[in-house]
Amino acid sequence: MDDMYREVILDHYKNPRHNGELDPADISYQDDNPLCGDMIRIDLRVDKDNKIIECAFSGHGCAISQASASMLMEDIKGKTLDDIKDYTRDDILEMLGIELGPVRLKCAMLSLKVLKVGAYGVQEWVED
Amino acid sequence: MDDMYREVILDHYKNPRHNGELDPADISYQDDNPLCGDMIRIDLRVDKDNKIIECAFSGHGCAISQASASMLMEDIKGKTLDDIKDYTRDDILEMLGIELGPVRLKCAMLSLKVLKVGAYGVQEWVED
Amino acid sequence: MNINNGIDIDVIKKDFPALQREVHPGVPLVYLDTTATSQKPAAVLDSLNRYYSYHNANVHRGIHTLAEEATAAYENSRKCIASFIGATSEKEVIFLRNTTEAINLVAHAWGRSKLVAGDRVILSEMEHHSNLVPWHILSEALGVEIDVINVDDEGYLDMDHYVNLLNNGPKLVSVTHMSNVLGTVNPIKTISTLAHDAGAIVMVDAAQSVPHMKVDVNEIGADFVAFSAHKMCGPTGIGVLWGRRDILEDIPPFLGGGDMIKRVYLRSFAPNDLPYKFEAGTPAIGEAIGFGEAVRYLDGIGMDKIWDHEQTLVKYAMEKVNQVPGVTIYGPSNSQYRGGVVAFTLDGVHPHDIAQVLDSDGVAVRAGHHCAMPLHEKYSLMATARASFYIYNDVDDVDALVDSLDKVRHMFK
Amino acid sequence: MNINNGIDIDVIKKDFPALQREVHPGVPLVYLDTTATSQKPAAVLDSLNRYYSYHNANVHRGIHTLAEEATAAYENSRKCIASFIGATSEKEVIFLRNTTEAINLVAHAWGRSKLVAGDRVILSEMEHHSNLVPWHILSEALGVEIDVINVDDEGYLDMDHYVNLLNNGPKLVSVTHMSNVLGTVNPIKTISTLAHDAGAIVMVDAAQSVPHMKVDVNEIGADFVAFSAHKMCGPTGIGVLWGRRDILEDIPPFLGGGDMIKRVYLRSFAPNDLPYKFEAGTPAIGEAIGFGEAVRYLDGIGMDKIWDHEQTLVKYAMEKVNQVPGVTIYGPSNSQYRGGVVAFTLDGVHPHDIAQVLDSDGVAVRAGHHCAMPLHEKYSLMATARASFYIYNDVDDVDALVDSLDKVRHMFK
Ligand SMILES: Cc1ncc(COP(=O)(O)O)c(C=O)c1O
Ligand SMILES: Cc1ncc(COP(=O)(O)O)c(C=O)c1O
Repeated sequence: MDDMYREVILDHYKNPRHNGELDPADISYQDDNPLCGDMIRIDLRVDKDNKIIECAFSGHGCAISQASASMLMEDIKGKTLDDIKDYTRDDILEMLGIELGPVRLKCAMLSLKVLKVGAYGVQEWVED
Repeated sequence: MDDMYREVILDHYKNPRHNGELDPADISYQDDNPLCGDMIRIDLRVDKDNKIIECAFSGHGCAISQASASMLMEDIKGKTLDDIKDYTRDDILEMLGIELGPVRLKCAMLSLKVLKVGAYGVQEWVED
Repeated sequence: MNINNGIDIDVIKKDFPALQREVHPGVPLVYLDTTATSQKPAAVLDSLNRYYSYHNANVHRGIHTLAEEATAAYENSRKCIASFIGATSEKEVIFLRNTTEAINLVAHAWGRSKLVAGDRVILSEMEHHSNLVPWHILSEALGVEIDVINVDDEGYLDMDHYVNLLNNGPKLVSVTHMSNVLGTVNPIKTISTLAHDAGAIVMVDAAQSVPHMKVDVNEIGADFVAFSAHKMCGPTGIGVLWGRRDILEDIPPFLGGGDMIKRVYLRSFAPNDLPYKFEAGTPAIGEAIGFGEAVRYLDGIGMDKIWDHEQTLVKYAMEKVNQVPGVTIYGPSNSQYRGGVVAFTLDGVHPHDIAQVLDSDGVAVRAGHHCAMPLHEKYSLMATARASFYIYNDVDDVDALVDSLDKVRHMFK
Repeated sequence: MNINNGIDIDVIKKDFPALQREVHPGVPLVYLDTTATSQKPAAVLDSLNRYYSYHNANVHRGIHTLAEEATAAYENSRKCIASFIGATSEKEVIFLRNTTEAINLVAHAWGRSKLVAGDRVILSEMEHHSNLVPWHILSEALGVEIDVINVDDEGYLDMDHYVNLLNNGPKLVSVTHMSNVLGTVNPIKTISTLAHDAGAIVMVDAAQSVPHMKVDVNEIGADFVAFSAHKMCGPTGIGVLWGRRDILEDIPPFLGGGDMIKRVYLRSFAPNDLPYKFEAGTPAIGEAIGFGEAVRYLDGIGMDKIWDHEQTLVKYAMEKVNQVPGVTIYGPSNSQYRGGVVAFTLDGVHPHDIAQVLDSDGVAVRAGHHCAMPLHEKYSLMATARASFYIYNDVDDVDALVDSLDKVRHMFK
């Protein structure tokens, strides 16, 4: 349990970074996990080189889904859309610093899924 | 095995009594067991008091079904149709002198079923 | 000693191998997820093992000794279950995979042969997806209309609404005997009587009632009743549809194949008699035999005692859980009208997080929509956490739940 | 030592508890009825027992430890079976009760959404009822026409007739990979190629092939493949439909309920992704896990070795049984084209009587139409006796069969 809800996860959950919506945004996408109702929306602003200059997430759900979105936002700011292609499941798990069972994995991956589908369309997203 | 195929059963199978058809007959009925293809037809001639004065069976199938038909014919000759109402599963098993599993029981009971349905219609026959 | 309503829970707990295990090193299992599936007593596992080890054969068509033994055990199990639910004949007991398949069978075999576009079917807002989706599929295929009985804020069916809906002349009323979320026990006998008076037939989703209380299919006045072995100490892969004989005889078969036929030609077939007409292919023989053993186990304890025991537990649980600040419990507050299920939320904590932290203390509860999305939507909820009880639970288990809930609350404060 | 094609049969026999039992006092079991259902190795029974004792929980929706363990084991079993049959993805592997349900699913979900009156479906004269009746039901419901490939006197499909029937522009060809009566192994790859060239899709009833030989679903070119665990060392109540992903994605769900949905509203629903879209309600979790273990057991021996072993046995059996005066064996005389099945008759003795006397010697064979009435009718037979072989049989078993057959012959002379 101490593993599962490390201070840093609870901190991101209670004090989410880059939380909110961007208007206007260059890229906006949202999706949910029908199993538990977790919902994540991500808004991005990019410059002419496709560098992410601003990003924000909104939505609701469990600590894992919200904290991983918050951490992901911190991580991608300043990266390019191309860099996002390289993000994998393991990157998210490394940020969270925990191991997850199959149900919670879906919570953790929701924000990455929204990000990738938003940036590249459905083809880019391979569930596992 | 020696139990199952007592001499008397094999004898009735190899030398069936009252085997054949009656023409004309007062009552004729036939049925089969789709599971194994056993088929029995029974013809009866009755007098004005409904006494069975002649009876015959025909058909094909396993030793149990044919022997029990043959034994049944021997037994009912001279009885009345009313007497037939009283015949039960146990009567047949007693004639055969063996115990039977559920599949073979159907073989053994086919002739009684044909006899009862022929004499009284389907209502009279209760499978178990 | 741990005796409650005449059941010695310490003795019962020993019957269940799973309850002897630790979930994490030093952390024993507190299993509060019976509504999803129950644990299995050793007696049932032994019967499975005995069957597969020594009597395994295909049923119905075999003459050799193993085939006769397997057939006798399989059919004996059917008789045992028939008597457990008060069926008039074991021919009315059809072995299927689970409650879901049973309801689908009725929707297909009865629905497609008896209903036409515009005919109405009544369901309720508290139904499990298993008693919604088969009717959605039927509705799409045939143009059948679906009416839905409202559930009120306390989790009861709105009976006035039901009576109103009956005025539309429905052909079928299909409702759950007990909600797997709210725990509500519906007045199924009244529902049946009213439905019959209105000319409808009645299907009862008994997945949550048959495991926990004495259900007599004739007494409740149902025409079809469905339940699953895995929720009542039995194996997975086996469930029952009970149906009234005259109705079952009147409808066409559903799945086609071995065993459900009397005769097969190249382009046609003649169906078999009941119950085989609805059992196509090699059935779940071992699992049906295990189901019979499960029913014997429950009967040995006594369904009335089991119900009383759960009543005591759920009353205690509702009191204790309610004392946790920020908790909301859903469903009837009067435990007399609810089974051993407590679904709740905790302010500021997602049910998934509750379940996760509870698991670290060995307390197994479910979190999610519990296959009842429309009901959750009605209460504007995405998910709830749910603790549920059975013969092998006691007040210590409830206390463990509440202690762990307190921990959750502090973590997320 | 009892080594055949690299398999030590004495060692294998010890893996199967049923083979240690006596049928009558002093009379050991000689099990020659695998075609109906196989015996189960201890490894499979242990996996069932382990699951039910320590990891039992409902799958997919649970967060607690047991639910995660159960889900992982269930999904792992799916992967294991996918790789066993060479499936491109485990999403193409759908857990159902048995071969029969799998064929019915295709007839319902694919058939009712893709076929209209007048469309043609090709079957064969040697099909099991499971691959006839679902199409009869479909044909009655939709007006679909059924064509039937002739079987010749030696038990082979008449391929010229097949090619002729393809000229009618069928939408589907559904045939058995191996006959459960004749033992004929059909040229399934050629059948598939010809069907695809004619624009039809191909369903293969692999109930008798997957247990006995290496089957690669892509290599044989099928679109749907069905098989049952209970015929290949696994439990009852579990089987598989494999389907090509694009086709599975293109057709509507079959049964409705929990797990097969993504979202449910009061009057509609959105189906889940593959494979869950076709798995409604609580699946046969324990049995699926046991199936995975069975596949691991068979894989450990090696499917090619199993096939070679059965080839040796069936060749020996045909020679020896043929020497019994009055015996007629059905099916290909060239054992290269037949699996380990020998169906036969004995002049003047009904197959039921044969099976009964054999049972008194502990020899378990089947007697009847083996769920293939049309095939028996074709050969003007009411029934046959059938001996069938698996990894745990050896030449001693064949000798026991032949000795007992001699006894039958003398009894009925
Ligand atoms: C060729 C064939 N197809 C289908 C089946 C049906 O299998 P199940 O009864 O497991 O559905 C069998 C087994 O009896 C078979 O031998
Ligand atoms: C009320 C109710 N109905 C139906 C079901 C479905 O049961 P199964 O998944 O065994 O088909 C359940 C169990 O999840 C339930 O609680």
